[in-house]
Amino acid sequence: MTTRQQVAEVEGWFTLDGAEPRLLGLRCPDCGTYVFPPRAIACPNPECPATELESVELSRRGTVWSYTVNHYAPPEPYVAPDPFEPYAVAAVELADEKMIVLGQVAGPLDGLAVGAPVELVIDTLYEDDEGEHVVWKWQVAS
Amino acid sequence: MTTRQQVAEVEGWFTLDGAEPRLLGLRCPDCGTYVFPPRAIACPNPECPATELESVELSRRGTVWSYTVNHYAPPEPYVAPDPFEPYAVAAVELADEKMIVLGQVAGPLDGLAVGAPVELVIDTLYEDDEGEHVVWKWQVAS
Amino acid sequence: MSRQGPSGQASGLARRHSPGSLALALGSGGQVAVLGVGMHPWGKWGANFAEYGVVAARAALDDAGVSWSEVQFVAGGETVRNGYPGYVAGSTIAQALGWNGAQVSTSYGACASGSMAIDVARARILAGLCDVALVVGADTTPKGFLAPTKGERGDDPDWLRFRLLGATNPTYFAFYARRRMELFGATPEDFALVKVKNARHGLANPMARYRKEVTVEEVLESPIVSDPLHLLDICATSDGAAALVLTSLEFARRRGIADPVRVAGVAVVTPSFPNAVIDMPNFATDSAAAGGAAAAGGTPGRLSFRDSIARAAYEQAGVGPEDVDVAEVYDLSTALELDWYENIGLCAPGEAEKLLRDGVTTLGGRVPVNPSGGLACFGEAVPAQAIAQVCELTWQLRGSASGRQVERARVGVTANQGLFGHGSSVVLTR
Amino acid sequence: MSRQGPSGQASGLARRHSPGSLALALGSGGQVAVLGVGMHPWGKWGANFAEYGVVAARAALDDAGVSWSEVQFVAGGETVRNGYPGYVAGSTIAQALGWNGAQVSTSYGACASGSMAIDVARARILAGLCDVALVVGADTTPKGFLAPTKGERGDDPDWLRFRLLGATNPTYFAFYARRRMELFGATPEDFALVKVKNARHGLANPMARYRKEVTVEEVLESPIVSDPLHLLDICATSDGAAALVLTSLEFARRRGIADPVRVAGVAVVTPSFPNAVIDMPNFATDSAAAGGAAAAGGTPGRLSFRDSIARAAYEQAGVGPEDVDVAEVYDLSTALELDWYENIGLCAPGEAEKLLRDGVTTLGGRVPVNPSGGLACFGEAVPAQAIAQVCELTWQLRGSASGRQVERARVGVTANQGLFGHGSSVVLTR
Ligand SMILES: [Zn+2]
Ligand SMILES: [Zn+2]
Repeated sequence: MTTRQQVAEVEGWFTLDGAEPRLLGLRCPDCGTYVFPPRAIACPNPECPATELESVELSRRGTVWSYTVNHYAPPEPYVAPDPFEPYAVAAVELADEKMIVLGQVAGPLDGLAVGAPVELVIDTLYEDDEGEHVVWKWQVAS
Repeated sequence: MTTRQQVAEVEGWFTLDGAEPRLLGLRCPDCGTYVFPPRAIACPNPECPATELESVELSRRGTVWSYTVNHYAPPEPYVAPDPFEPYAVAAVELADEKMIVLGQVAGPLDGLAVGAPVELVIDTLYEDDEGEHVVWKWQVAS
Repeated sequence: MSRQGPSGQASGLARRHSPGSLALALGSGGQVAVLGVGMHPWGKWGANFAEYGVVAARAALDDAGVSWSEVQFVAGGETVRNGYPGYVAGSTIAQALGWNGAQVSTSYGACASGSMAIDVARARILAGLCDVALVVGADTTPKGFLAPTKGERGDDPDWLRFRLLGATNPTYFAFYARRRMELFGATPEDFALVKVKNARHGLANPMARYRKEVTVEEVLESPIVSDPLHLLDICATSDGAAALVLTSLEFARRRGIADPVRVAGVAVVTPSFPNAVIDMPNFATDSAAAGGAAAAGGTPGRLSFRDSIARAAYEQAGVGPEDVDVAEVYDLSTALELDWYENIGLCAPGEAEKLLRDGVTTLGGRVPVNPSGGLACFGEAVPAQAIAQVCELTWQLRGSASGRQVERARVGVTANQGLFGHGSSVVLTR
Repeated sequence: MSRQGPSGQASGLARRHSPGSLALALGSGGQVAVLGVGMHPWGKWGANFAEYGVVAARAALDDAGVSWSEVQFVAGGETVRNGYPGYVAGSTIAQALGWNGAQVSTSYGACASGSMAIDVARARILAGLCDVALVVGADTTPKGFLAPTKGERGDDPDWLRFRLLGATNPTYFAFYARRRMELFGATPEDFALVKVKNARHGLANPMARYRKEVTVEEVLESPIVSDPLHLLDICATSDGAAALVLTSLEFARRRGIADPVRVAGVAVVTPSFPNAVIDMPNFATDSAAAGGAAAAGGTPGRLSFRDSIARAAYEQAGVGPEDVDVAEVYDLSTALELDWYENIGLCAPGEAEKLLRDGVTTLGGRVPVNPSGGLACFGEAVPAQAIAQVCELTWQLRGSASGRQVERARVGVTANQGLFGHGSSVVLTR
């Protein structure tokens, strides 16, 4: 099996570092507020006048706030495998950032529960002629 | 040159009668108001409670209220010929219906002027594998 | 004495930071009359949305005994999935009724669009700019999941959440359902019981699309869509329309209606930062890192977005949850109805399942919720649904909700939440 | 004395059939203050619309000396050509500024969207429901002709007019221009002169996209788009944003601003049947067959739709066209500006060309029109443009329109018209 070209399905939202991938967010230098995805026009804290936020890597580990397993193929623009396979999505709390970030769940779902520790991985979203389209996912920490 | 299949580009707005084509409108049996295109949900006269309008053929002749010649190809969904050719659009007053109805102008533009008499014809809008797509147009009356 | 407009004592009280005093300042002057209500039945009819809107508008005008030419203002709730005509609901429906020269508006706030249109019409009447307003929402919906419009749109968060996560609407509903199970011991049977209750409520409602009893077993045996939610836990999408004739109290009086149902509060509110609960269509919540004590997922003592919605409407109306006789809330999922019990203050967090099991929210109970049958029986018709909630409460407060009447209902509340930070709640009183 | 709300004497006067009495009844109570204005420069910048909106909103807040957390209501003008985010301009821009819990609305009325948002915010303030409102419109526009969204949409009149007729927007503008030539002897040189005037007006406007003098010859030598209109007769489309901070007069007074620019009238009106002039995107006018005397193309003595628009705003404000010192009108085409002179009552039908040639509407003349440079210098940014007109008039009425100031301007009027029957006009006074 040959290794195929990895294509980040969205630009600038995560690093492709194999061992220690990171989500890329923003942080307000004035008030400490974090932002994900990294697309703020200004600091989202209404009491804060800052307009220039700095790029930061977010925590790689968090705990599951909630999750679900989807048993039906979503509509486009989701690229569903054929035959369709159920997939899990988790809402994960990051302690330092004090925020929740969504992601699909990679790997086996054993141990997936509210409060379970998870860590960030980069995993296949779908494949096509262009290569292996990848995205960040959460994986139950061992 | 073989005669190709004529396809009305919109259903139910005009007859395909070669010699005496007609626009198809609606008429309110209660107050006499006309409607074109034939798509009213109810009589458009706010003082009139009628909801059932009757199908009618509109006048084949009118007079030009205004007109223009377009020198640039419109965007989709207009199907522009390649190379593009300028085309005229006229706003035509129908005396009995007391309304103005738009249409492209068929044939030579000599005599096209505000107040000029015009009559309805069926003419080619564009052609493709399906056949000759036709639509109503106004033509300067001789 | 001449009218003061916004100056003088009253406006000083109408500050956002002391909304409670608003109702006191305005008294019944802050109210408008619901003189007429009307709907087009929900279903899958295959017609243009304007056709439904005209039927609903004419029904509301008939109900009010008001002619179309008396309407001075048209407030439309907008739909966005059906090409241009939907975008301009106000003027499209005004044209279909016959141009009458009225002022017009069209409002968009996702599922809150209908309440936004009510809010706009109410303000115009209260400002003395008109006496008679028609509020109308109508929709023709596609089959299946609500999906973003076509094309490659990497700038659009609503497109990206489908593309990158497959995060459908039920995905978010399932997050909330799972939280209830985890925090409060809710069970799939509890969720199913909401469907059973609402299906029974809707049996007698001629406007409902689904009028058929459902059992807990049928819900639990229906396919799982987004675990723990089954197909029968999640509402469908429908065609439908609803309309209101809102007037000044003085106009109602002149028409001999001294005691109309009144709109006493309308909240179409955005969240307060940091919004700590994940909402459609977002990838993340706000960060509470700047707030010191605040934690992700919500902080005890701080009002969550969903808690703030009905609260704002209650404060305008000068009533509290203890005064509520009947409620219509957005049961996009069965589990979400339970969240709303708590969000609108019918019980403390974690007590919704008990309220449901004890029959408190069932017809005959202390405070019936979704006597109309709710979204469970209607399916959602986005710009019409929040208006339909007000239609139902109007019938309830008039005592004319045949076959599903809540006894002696005097105060009703609606609640819903739309994408992109649109909370909405309407308080009706009589 | 407590506030009366909509009841009592005032509302009885606010009837549609006697709008003239409204201003008398409300007096200055029917007015709100324009405390701050702000814009993002027009151009082709390639950014997201919300970014422009935030810049304009912050500029307006700074100008007003009001902090974002004081804003109680956000009224957005919606754009529909850029995916979901545009649809929800109000909440999207509120979120970008940081959720502050404000009530929110988003309005759509095509080119009248901005005025509709102003109208919604004004009513809320006049109703005493809030003291401070932010009105904002922002757009990112595509290149070339405005075109309908993709797909086969045989139900959509706006799609069909392109498909069946190739009836672009300039097609309709050309109809009106041709009528002026035919009825009033207007010439292509007259139309070009409008462009020359507006180009000169806009030279000193830092918010304008085009700041360059144009000659009559350059207009006439530019390619013909829709005969008799040349490329330089027709406005472009632009990115841009504009925002207002509207407050109660009492709030302005508390901030030490006793004499603010005031919004004295806002009309967002639909036509009256039969609408006898062909409007985008229609295939036909209404039929006047039911009316007996009325004829197609308009009836002498009966107010046309476009004539009714500013009239409604004047009546609210208690002023007339003779009071107007400065106007901003929608010059989608040069010829259309001439129509507006007559529609807003600056002169009788057929006299607009003379007004223009005599310099009456040029800076330095009796009633300058489009001192901002108009759409000729801006290009249209749909949901922002009607708000931008109000920004310009506010600067004019403050006496701070540097390099393009109309002397001693006290009364200004804006006018525009949006697809689907949305007329809009705002009267500002000081
Ligand atoms: Zn900050
Ligand atoms: Zn009729």
